[in-house]
Amino acid sequence: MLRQIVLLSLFLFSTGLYGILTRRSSVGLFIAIEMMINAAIINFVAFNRFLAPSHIDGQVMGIFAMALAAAEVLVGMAILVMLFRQRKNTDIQSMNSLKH
Amino acid sequence: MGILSWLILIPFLTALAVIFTPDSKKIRWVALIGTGIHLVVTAVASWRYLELIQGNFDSKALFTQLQMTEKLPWFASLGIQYFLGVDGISMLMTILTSIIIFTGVLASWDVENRAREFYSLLLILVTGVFGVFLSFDLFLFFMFYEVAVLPMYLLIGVWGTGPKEYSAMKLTLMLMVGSALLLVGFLALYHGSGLHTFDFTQIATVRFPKEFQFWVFPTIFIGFGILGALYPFHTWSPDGHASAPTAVSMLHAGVLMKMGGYGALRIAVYLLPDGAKDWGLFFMGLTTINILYGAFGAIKQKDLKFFTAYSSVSHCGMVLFGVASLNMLGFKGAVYQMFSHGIMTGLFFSLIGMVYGRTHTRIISEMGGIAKVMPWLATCFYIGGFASLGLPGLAGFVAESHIFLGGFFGNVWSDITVMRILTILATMSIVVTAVYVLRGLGSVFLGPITDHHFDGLTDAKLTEKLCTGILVATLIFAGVFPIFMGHMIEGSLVPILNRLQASGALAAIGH
Amino acid sequence: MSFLSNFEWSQNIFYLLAGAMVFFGFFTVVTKHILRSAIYLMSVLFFSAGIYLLLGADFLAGAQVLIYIGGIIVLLVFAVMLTRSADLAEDHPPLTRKLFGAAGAITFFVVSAYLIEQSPLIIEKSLPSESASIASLGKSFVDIGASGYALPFELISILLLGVLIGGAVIARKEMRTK
Amino acid sequence: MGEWITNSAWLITALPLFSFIIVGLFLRPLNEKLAAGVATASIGLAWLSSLLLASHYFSAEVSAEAQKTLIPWTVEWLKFQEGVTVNFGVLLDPISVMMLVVVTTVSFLVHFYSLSYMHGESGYGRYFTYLNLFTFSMLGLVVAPNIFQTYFFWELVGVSSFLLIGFYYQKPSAVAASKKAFIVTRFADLGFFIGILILGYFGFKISGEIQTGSQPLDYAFLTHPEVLKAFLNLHLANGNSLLALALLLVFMGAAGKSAMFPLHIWLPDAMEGPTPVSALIHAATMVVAGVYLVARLFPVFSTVPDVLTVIAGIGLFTSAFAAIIACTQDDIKRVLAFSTLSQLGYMMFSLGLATMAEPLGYTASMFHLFTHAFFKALLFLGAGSIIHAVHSNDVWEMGGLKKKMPITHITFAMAVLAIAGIWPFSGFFSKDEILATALHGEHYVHFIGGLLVAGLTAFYMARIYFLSFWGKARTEKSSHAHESSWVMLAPLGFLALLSLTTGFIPFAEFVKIGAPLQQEGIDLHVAIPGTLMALLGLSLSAWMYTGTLNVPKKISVALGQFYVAIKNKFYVDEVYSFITHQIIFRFVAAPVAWFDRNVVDGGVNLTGAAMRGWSSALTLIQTGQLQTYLLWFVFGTVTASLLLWGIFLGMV
Repeated sequence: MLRQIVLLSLFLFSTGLYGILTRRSSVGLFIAIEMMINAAIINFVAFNRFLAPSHIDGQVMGIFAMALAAAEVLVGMAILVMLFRQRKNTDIQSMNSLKH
Repeated sequence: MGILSWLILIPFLTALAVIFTPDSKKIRWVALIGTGIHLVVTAVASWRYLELIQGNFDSKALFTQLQMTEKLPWFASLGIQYFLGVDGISMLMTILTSIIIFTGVLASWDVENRAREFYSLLLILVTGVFGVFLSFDLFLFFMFYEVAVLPMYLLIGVWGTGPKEYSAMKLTLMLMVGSALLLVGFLALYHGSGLHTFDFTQIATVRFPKEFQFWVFPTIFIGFGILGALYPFHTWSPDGHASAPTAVSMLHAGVLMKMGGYGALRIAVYLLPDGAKDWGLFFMGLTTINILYGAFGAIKQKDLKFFTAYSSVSHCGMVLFGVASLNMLGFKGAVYQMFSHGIMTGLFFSLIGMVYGRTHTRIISEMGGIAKVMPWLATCFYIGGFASLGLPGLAGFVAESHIFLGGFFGNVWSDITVMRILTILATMSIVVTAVYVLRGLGSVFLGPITDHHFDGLTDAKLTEKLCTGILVATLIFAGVFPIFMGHMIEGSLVPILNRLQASGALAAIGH
Repeated sequence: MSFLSNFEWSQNIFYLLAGAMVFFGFFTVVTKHILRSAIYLMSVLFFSAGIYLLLGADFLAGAQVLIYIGGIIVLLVFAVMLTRSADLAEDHPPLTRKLFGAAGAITFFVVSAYLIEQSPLIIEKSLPSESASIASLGKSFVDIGASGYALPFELISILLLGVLIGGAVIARKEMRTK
Repeated sequence: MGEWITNSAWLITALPLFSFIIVGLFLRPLNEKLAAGVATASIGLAWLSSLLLASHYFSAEVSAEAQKTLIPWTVEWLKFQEGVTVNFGVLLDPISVMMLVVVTTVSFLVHFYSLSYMHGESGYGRYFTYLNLFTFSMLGLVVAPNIFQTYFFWELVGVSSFLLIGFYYQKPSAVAASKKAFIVTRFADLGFFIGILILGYFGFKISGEIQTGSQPLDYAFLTHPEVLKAFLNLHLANGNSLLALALLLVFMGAAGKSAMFPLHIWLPDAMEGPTPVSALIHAATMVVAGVYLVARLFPVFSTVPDVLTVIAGIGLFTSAFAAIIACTQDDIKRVLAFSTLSQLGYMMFSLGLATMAEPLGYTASMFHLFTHAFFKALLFLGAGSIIHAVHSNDVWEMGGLKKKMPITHITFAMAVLAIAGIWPFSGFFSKDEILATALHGEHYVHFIGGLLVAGLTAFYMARIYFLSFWGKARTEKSSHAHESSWVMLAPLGFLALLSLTTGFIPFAEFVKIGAPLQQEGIDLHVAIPGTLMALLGLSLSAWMYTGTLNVPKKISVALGQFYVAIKNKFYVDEVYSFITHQIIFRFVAAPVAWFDRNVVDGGVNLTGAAMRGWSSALTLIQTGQLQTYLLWFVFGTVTASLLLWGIFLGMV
């Protein structure tokens, strides 16, 4: 059972990764990031449950991860709004002014 | 504070004094007084040195006897110490440098823009050079070596002429490559010796294994060779000297290139005798190309400074030729040549600066017949020219006869016929030198005046007469009375030779 | 809370949830419409809350539903609306980027899966019976002892405060004083 | 008293040096007249002291058998190495004392003569400084006890001749001539220097075995019998003896300085210098330095006979070659220069024919050197006074000077008779002895050649005599010619007197080497043909050049192309300048300069450019696309995890 859960979270993580690498719109990017973080939390909970059932560290980490994810999306959205106001579009590929 | 530390400190203090003198007109006087004091202190030091050794030396010595040494721990944990000492060779080189910087200050009497920085940089550069000649700790040696090389970039880049940025960059980068090689060599010595110290005299007691010496020797020799204009690495010299201001190219060609020869002799051959035996013939061949190549290259040069730069490539080739011939005559010849070429090039570049100051051109074909207008400069130029082609009675002849005799006498370790052939090839340079010296000087000074607004030109001023006068007097004194220099350097060359011959004995002493 | 935890039929519930998650997960990244992708993400999160319940981390499941679905997805939807990227509905990345992205993701998946197979950590073990209680989870947040998480708890709250203020400052209208 | 004279012999050499320094540095800027006076006085003093020394040295007190060589004074100049030390000093032996007398006499007379000849020239003081420097270096060369000191002063003589030839440095031709002279002699000195290297090294090797108490480069050592034996059994890789090679190289140096055939091109051009300079340097002193060096090393040369034959061959060829060219030259000084070349050839081949067994050639050559110095100096100074009067060197612009310049005429005539070898004059005796050496040694080729050259000499000397003094004044300038001042005429008179009397000096008693000479006095078998040939030359020239001058024109037309070739000195100069300019400068110097600028320098610039190229290539990776960075990041993590896993597996 643990193996299947870990494989599942790995699958989620990889699809999130695919999402980051291909999405053009920044919101899509955030969606993919959320998915990857969620995969990580699944792992936390699963390992906590199977390897150290009496402890709660896994779940605590899960909660903190969720909090961080929220913070991250918030900041992301703020930047996104600023960018959108200045660039009028949210396409990541057009934002390459930091090139050589 | 021994006298040697003063020798290094005086130029540095003069640099500081120059920076803090309020009136810019006084700067050159402060510099002159500073270098003047230095000249006096050097004379005292060399007098005391000659008294200390009284011309007698232990002919079986395996280690250089240092006089007036000063030793203070610096980074004790790494085995680095502030270790100054002097023997015949470094004393002679210090005298040379002191003369050149004094005349250099005189030669750059009318440097106007930013004279303050110019003089202070020049004096810092010379502090580095004195440090190199007097330090007997590899790390200290390397530090002063860098101090001597780095100001060169600014001096050429800011006060130079022609493509100054390009040549400043090229010169400094190539010398950096040289010092990189040196650093590798010094660290190899530091670790190879296992004594965990940079102290030169300690490392000298170690007998490095043959394979170790086989690769460390060329690294150090080429590292110094790059500064001493060894054949393939000499290309910075024409550009660098052509764009450098007078005093800088005087100092550079006169003194810095001698650090190459000095280091090769002092560190490469002295510490790694077996390496010297293996590579001796190879470098002798390279330097023969150096000599002839520089001489032939100089014939066709159009610009006076390139002309002198190529001639100093040829003469510095002779220095390394002497070092590579690995016998007493070769070593003595190399040290003589270092001294005589230093003075000679100093004279040449100062004169070119003065001529340029008047005719505002350095192209040989554009000038002609100006001896009529500036007889003093013409005579000094000709004396310098004759010294460079090795006329007896001037310093060049003594050095060249030593080197060629040394090349001909050969040494036990390399094939004698090849050495003889190389020596004969090198001797041909005296004819080629005569050709390019007379052609170059003839077309500049003799013949009818080609350009009529040369008529109004003036001859040498007092400062210029003093500068060229001192250099010419030294050339003649060194040429007519070589005995004094002989006594000075005889004792310090014997150990280098004994170490080469005594391949067995040293093993007994070594750890 | 043990009714969900008896072993044999919880196995197939797990497969059900996992299947749904895989299905929706795949579609979140593939679909061209950003809004739909947000909705799919919501469902993936919802099913992962189910898995937490399966694993007995019921507080976490609640928190998940509350924070993630309630907070972040709503925020994302607002962002989509605000930035009118809806008209950018057709988010179809260039083919090369897709291929490279797929290649990257697949290699990552394959290598990690292979490593997981090899790793000695995941020993085949059935779902253990007892599990920690929510009380111990709550106590741990205030316990200043060695195993307690009081300090991180305080830190996380300061962080969230900072982020809130920061986000507001960044997204404010241009300052009129310029 | 005698002891004091020989011990203070170094004074003769030192006097010109002191006066050079004093005049050069201090007096010249002050007052040129005074400077010239002091310079001439010091040489006069040196002349008197050398006469005193000679009279004492050759007097009866010094033991009669071969005058022993004395080294009254030496100082250690430079210790090259343990066994090799060079001492500068003074060596007195018959030929060096003779040379001292010759050099100082001619030098003093030339100084005296120049007081008036150079009057009014710009650089008057500079001229006398250079003359003093020359005299000092020539004396240093003459008294050198070792070959290194000879080389030392050899170069100094070369440089002072460079300075004096190029005295009129405004004239491009003078500058080119001085440059040419210095470079050609310098090239010859290269051979000399390599010869010294060989002698030095093997001498050092031999001095290890044989203790002779003198340094390897000293003449005493080189001419020591055992040392010579040791040298003889040293052989080169290809079999022939090492000593031969060394001596050939040393002869190359001598040939360069004495302008023997291949290296003679600089002497005719050296006439660009002022005439007194030509008289001193290019007639009497410098050019005979080569002969003197061969004489000095004669014992060593005599052990290697084939080198001597080479010398004899070159000597004869040069004298014939120069004599032929001299007949066609128009510039009076060039004629005299070629005649010097020819007479030097005489001395060389007479030395070449001599051997230790019958050393007549050695004495004859030195005797000819002695007499030639005086009458050739007289010829040059005479020519100088003509040029001073006529202001042109060209013989065809002179004519009819017999009445206008009586004293110059008489002295010039006496010199012409002397060089032609007519009885009472010194030329007859010395040339006679040389021809006698050739005859006794059964060297018939050299004897016939010598006779022919004697005839030719008489012919061309008479030619310039008749063209300049007889007939009518051909140009306006020569019609206004007037006699020079007494300051110029006194030396002419004195030299004329010398050319008359020096023939009667019993030279054989003073200067001899090896076995004692058999016969005494004039050998009629040689005297009669010699005088006949001289008279033939004189009369032929008289017939051609006194009457209407159409006879020489007809001959020159008849000879046609051959005549033109002779006039242009057989184009040897052109060959040399072709070799240097076209071949060496174009195919060696220019490519080297180009090679250095482009290839070696290019290499350095290339490394610089390559560095810049790579760095710009690297910047292409920064595309600015976020996703590409992420992609690199993913691949990075994957490979890193594989690596770590590999290591982990490896450890487990």
